[in-house]
Amino acid sequence: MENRLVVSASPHIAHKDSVKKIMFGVVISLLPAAVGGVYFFGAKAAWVIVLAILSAVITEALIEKLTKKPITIADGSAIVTGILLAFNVPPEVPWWIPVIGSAFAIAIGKVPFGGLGYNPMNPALLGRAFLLASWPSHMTIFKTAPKDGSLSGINLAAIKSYGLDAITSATPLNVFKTQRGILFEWHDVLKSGMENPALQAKADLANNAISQLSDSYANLFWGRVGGCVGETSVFLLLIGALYLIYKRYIGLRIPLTYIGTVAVLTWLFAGTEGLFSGDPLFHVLSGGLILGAFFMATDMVTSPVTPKGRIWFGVGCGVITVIIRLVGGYPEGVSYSILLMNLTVPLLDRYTKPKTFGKVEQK
Amino acid sequence: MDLNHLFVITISAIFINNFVLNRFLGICPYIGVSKNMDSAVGMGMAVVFVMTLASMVTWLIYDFMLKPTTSNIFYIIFSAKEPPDLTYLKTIAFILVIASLVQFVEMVVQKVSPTLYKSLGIYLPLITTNCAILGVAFLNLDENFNFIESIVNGFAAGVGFTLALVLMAGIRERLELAPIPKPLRGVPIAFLMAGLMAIAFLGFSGLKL
Amino acid sequence: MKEIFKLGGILLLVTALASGALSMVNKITKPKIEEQKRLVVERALIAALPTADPKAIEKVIENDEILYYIGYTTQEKTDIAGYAFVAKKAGYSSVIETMVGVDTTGKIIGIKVMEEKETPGLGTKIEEIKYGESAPWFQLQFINRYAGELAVDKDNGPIRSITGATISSRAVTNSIKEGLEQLEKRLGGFKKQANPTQTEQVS
Amino acid sequence: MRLKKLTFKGGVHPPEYKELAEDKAIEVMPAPEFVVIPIQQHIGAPAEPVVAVGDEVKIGDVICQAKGFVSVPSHATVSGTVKAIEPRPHPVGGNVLSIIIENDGKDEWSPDVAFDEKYAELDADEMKKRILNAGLAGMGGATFPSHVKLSPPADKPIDTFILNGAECEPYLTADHRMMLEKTRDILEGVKIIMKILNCKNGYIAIENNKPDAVRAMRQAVKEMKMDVEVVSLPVKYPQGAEKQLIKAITNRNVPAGGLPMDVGCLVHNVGTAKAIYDAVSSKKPLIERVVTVTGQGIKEPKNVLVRIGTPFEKVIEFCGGVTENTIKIVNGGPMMGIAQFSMEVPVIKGTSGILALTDKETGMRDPDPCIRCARCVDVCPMNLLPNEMARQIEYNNFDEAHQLGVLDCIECGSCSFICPSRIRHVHLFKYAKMEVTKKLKARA
Amino acid sequence: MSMMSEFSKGFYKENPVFKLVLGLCPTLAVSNSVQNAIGMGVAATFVLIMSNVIVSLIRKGVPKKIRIPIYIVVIATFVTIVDLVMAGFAPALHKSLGIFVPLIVVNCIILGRAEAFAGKNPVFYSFLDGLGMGLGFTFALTIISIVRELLGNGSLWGVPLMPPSFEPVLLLILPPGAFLTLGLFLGFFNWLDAKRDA
Repeated sequence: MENRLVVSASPHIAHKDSVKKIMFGVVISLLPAAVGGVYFFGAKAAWVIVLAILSAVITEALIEKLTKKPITIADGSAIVTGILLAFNVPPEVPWWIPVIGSAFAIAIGKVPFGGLGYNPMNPALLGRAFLLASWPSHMTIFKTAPKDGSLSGINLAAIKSYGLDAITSATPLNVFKTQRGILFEWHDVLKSGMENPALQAKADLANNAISQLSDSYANLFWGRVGGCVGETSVFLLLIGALYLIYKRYIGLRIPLTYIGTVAVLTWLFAGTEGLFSGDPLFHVLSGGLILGAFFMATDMVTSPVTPKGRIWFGVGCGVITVIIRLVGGYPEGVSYSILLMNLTVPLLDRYTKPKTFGKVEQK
Repeated sequence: MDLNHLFVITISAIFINNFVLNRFLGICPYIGVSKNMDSAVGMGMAVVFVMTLASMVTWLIYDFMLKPTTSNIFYIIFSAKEPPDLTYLKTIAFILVIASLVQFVEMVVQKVSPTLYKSLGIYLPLITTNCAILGVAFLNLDENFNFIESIVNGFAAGVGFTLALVLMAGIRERLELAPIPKPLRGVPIAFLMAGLMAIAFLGFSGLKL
Repeated sequence: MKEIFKLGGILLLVTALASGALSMVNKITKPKIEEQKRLVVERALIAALPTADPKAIEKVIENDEILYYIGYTTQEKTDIAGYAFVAKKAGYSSVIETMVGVDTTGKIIGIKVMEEKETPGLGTKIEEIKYGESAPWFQLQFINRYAGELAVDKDNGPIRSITGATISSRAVTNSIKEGLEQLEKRLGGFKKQANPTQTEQVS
Repeated sequence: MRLKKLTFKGGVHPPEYKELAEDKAIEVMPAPEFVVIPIQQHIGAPAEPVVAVGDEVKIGDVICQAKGFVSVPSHATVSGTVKAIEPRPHPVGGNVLSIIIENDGKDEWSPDVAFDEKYAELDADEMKKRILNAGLAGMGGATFPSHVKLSPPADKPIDTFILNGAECEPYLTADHRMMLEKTRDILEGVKIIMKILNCKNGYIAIENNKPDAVRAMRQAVKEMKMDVEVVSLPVKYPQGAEKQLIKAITNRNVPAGGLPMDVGCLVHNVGTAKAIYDAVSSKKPLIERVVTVTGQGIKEPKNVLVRIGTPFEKVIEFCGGVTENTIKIVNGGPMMGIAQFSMEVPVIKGTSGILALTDKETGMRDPDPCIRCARCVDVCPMNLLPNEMARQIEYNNFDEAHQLGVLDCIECGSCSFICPSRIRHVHLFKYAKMEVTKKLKARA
Repeated sequence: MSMMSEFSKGFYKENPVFKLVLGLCPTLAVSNSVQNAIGMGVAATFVLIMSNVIVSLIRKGVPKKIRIPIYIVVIATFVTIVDLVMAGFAPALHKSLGIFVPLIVVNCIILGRAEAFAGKNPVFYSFLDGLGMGLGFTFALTIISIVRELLGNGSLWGVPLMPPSFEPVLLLILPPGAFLTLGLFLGFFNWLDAKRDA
């Protein structure tokens, strides 16, 4: 009897959650969006997801096998990385894109740093940034229009009646960026007093396109727009996010500050008629912001642990996202903003360390 | 002076063409001094200070001593027939100027503020061989910057260096407490991390200001 | 004190020796370097003005600035083969400089990118020569076009931009277009087009 | 009505398992054949044995004398013969010199113990003397000598007394039952304490998962016309920790490294209050206490009045023994209690519970790497960063751990409880505290 | 002291890049093509040999206190010579190496060898040391650039080598690729050493 007694430090009971449960909880939360991706973009989206998961899991197992370390694929984190990577590539990429992306995410972004819990940056986003830098043509061209919708999210009827078909073969933010550029050019021309009928025609079209984009909220919300495999349907992503919040796997500090910052800044600066003329709702609904804010910026390993640090993290992500969207080299900035903020996490943790209880009065 | 233009130079030097992550300048101190946050901050401040000064001084040297213009000092002193083109001496002139500048700064700081010397002093000698300092002098030439632009560029480049260094130091302090595979420990993982940082900084490329 | 002067003297001596040696090297290499610089422009001019006699190209200078070049068909300089100018615009990560040649009607007859430091593998494709071809495909697109046509596909123009490097493509295209418009002003207009083509209006 | 929510930052909601024993009235366990009384059952200097092997003792006879101010005496808890004075296993760890008394079954009391009608008129010093002589030490588990707590320095007057009936540890119901069954004795104790301290504000803090206790207390307070407030607190662990309790009730922050008296507060556990009443009114020393014997491994969970010094084995036997799948015996609650090597260890003054836990309840498994989920940060009632501290300690960086505030940790176990990776924070922190203190001493 | 070992140590045992972790700025910056790498390698080797020889020649006449400035002047002189010659005779290479040609001055390998070796050893040994170190540096640059150019551009020395269906990993010739490749190489050599010692 006595030798069976276990002696260990207190506490002697534990919460029922485990790393594995959390990871598979995240997997479950991503399922609606995954199903949505397959529904909207067809079987090739399913292929991308499956290949990305397989590649992530096999890469991790292979490296651990070769380096004679315990195999950790059962914790589910590689699966999460695989799904998130798949969610961040266009549906029509060649088969080797998700495979190489996942492999890079695991083999360079995660394992060298000590595996789960030690990677300083989000592996899936690193994989995506790697793909984007290496094969930009595959990663920036979207050809597949969603079921019952258009790539730009503009209603098919509006496209016809405004004659927009020439400029709407791109994702919403892409259309926004190029057309906004044209409008600015046109504003300059107007100011200089010169006449340029060709540009005026283009500017009129751009005005139409931007106003139609703003009217495409419903399409953006349900996911009837072009984009990466898992980023388009705000509705399905929110279902997953609610599940995570309900399960307390993620907090609200990062997503809310992130989305809030993007909304405020785009309202301020993203317009074509000066300050406060932007369309925050359009910017919140498009460009994978919801996916980023709820599923990737909240990645536990690569976000701050302190409550204040999380708020700054969210704000920082928002600021960088808007900077990239408005003046950067890419139409959207969610991935890079999160990666960049990942780098600041040790600093945020260090400088937002909460005051120890009772140290409040001491100065 | 166009403030907007100076802003563009600043942002470019800090984020878009970050000295360390994009231009590969100052790699040795970046890897060497990023193990600990306090020394990273100290080194960063020293670099900002010296870079700004070096940009200023090398610009003056180049424009008034080496460049074949009518304001060339030698042209004026020796009243030569034609302004001498001494630009081929720029490498030798710059490195000597920077080396003595660092010595001079070290002496001044030691006299003026012993506390500052304590936090900055040990990094100053290391700076002479920091190619970022000489690099910024050459880049100022390459870009045809005027005096103010050179100073701004020097300062911003230093800030960019410090940013990369401090971020790296924060992460490396954390990597010290991670089960990193043995062959990768130390410098190799620092380079992998630098690579990942550079990937993140690609997000700034193409920024149109 | 004495020692400082002694050491300083030695250092000065060494530096003086080094400078002397360098000035000798410089004497040898200087003409070579200038020759190289001249060659870059010369080669670009030949590419830009294929119909002109390479020895009959004149600079038009105003206030120490080269405005444009005039190329004549023969050394007698009777017939103008065309004009050339350098178009500049900031691309993705550098200022792209392109030598552009047009005939007297304003039609582009040759272009050559002289200076760019764009992203390797992306922006640098403005100079990419595909296997089996003799000229960069991107630049070939400009030949025989007029200023009014110049726009990249993303802006509904006929110039196919480089995948993943729209900014570089656009910089080249717009710099040429702006340069052409400026040249036209300076020349007081081009000759009437011999065979006017309808400018494509996509909108 | 208060508008502000009565709570503190952080904390967890472990499963309570109070239902195992909360309805079981306190049963008196017969005195065992022998008792083992360690000379150290409190924080501070150990007491000094004043009996020799072979001596005859009666219940309540002093068998070891307090040594110094922060120390309390111990008394014989059965009548009989001193059999041995030798080191024996101690529930807080290691072997401690203990006095073993064989019970002669006569249950003879020391003649000093008698009810004093006029106890309420005694002056504070006399009351404190009686409390010291009764060997009282905090019965919530921390076992800090009670008379010391009641003697604040002159420059730190106490204006607020809080009776701690929170009993936030899961499983434990001893205080709950006491409040129901000994309501008046406890309140008499409160009166004594408030008289000693001469303080005006009195609170009785009870978590709202014990509505019957709240009701009973309110009723008694009304009947006894006492000017104290019975506060019902939301259930949250570690509500019963002094600093957190003070924060929740008075919104005062006890400074880090400081004591409740620094903010004019004093907290005593309900068990202590009852014992104070006994000591002052009857000079009755602390010879027995209520222990919750529970856990899924106990066949018949009970609240038992046990003589101090009774081996765990005997108490468990009294409750029907343990089931086959019991893997852990714990002295105290599941969050802060101490796991035992053997069941020979005796009940001491601070033993609020004896738990027999099964493998299922403990949820033990090997730790996973930290995934920085930050739950530990969210729950830490002291606002520390348990994850960072644990990682530093794993790499033996004690200076960094010290800077992060490991000495401020109250070892409440919230972080380890919530951790999905099952990292043993408390274990690491205890270790680091030792190392840091060692280093600080070496430096001094 | 064998001449052979003075020469050969630079390749592996004391390889300036992989073992001493020196001269990293040019290593990262110009290893995006084999042409650049070898150009830089040759330039640095030339400066290394010449400065080693001169420093060794004058080592007895140089006052201790000002030896470092004098070394720097010597090095800067040869760097300028390389710079001018390259600009005159290999303008394309000069352009693509950019400011990293004059920055050879602050390459720690060169000053390091002058201080650690040439200042204390006779001329011929210094020459061998410079040659060995220079070739070691070139060798390191070359193998890094082979990986980067082949995978990142599908070519070697500018000649396309990969099948047309190969889509190059552009990242490798971008700045992050330089860091990652060097990091992996350093790790690889550490692993190799550990394995040999075991």
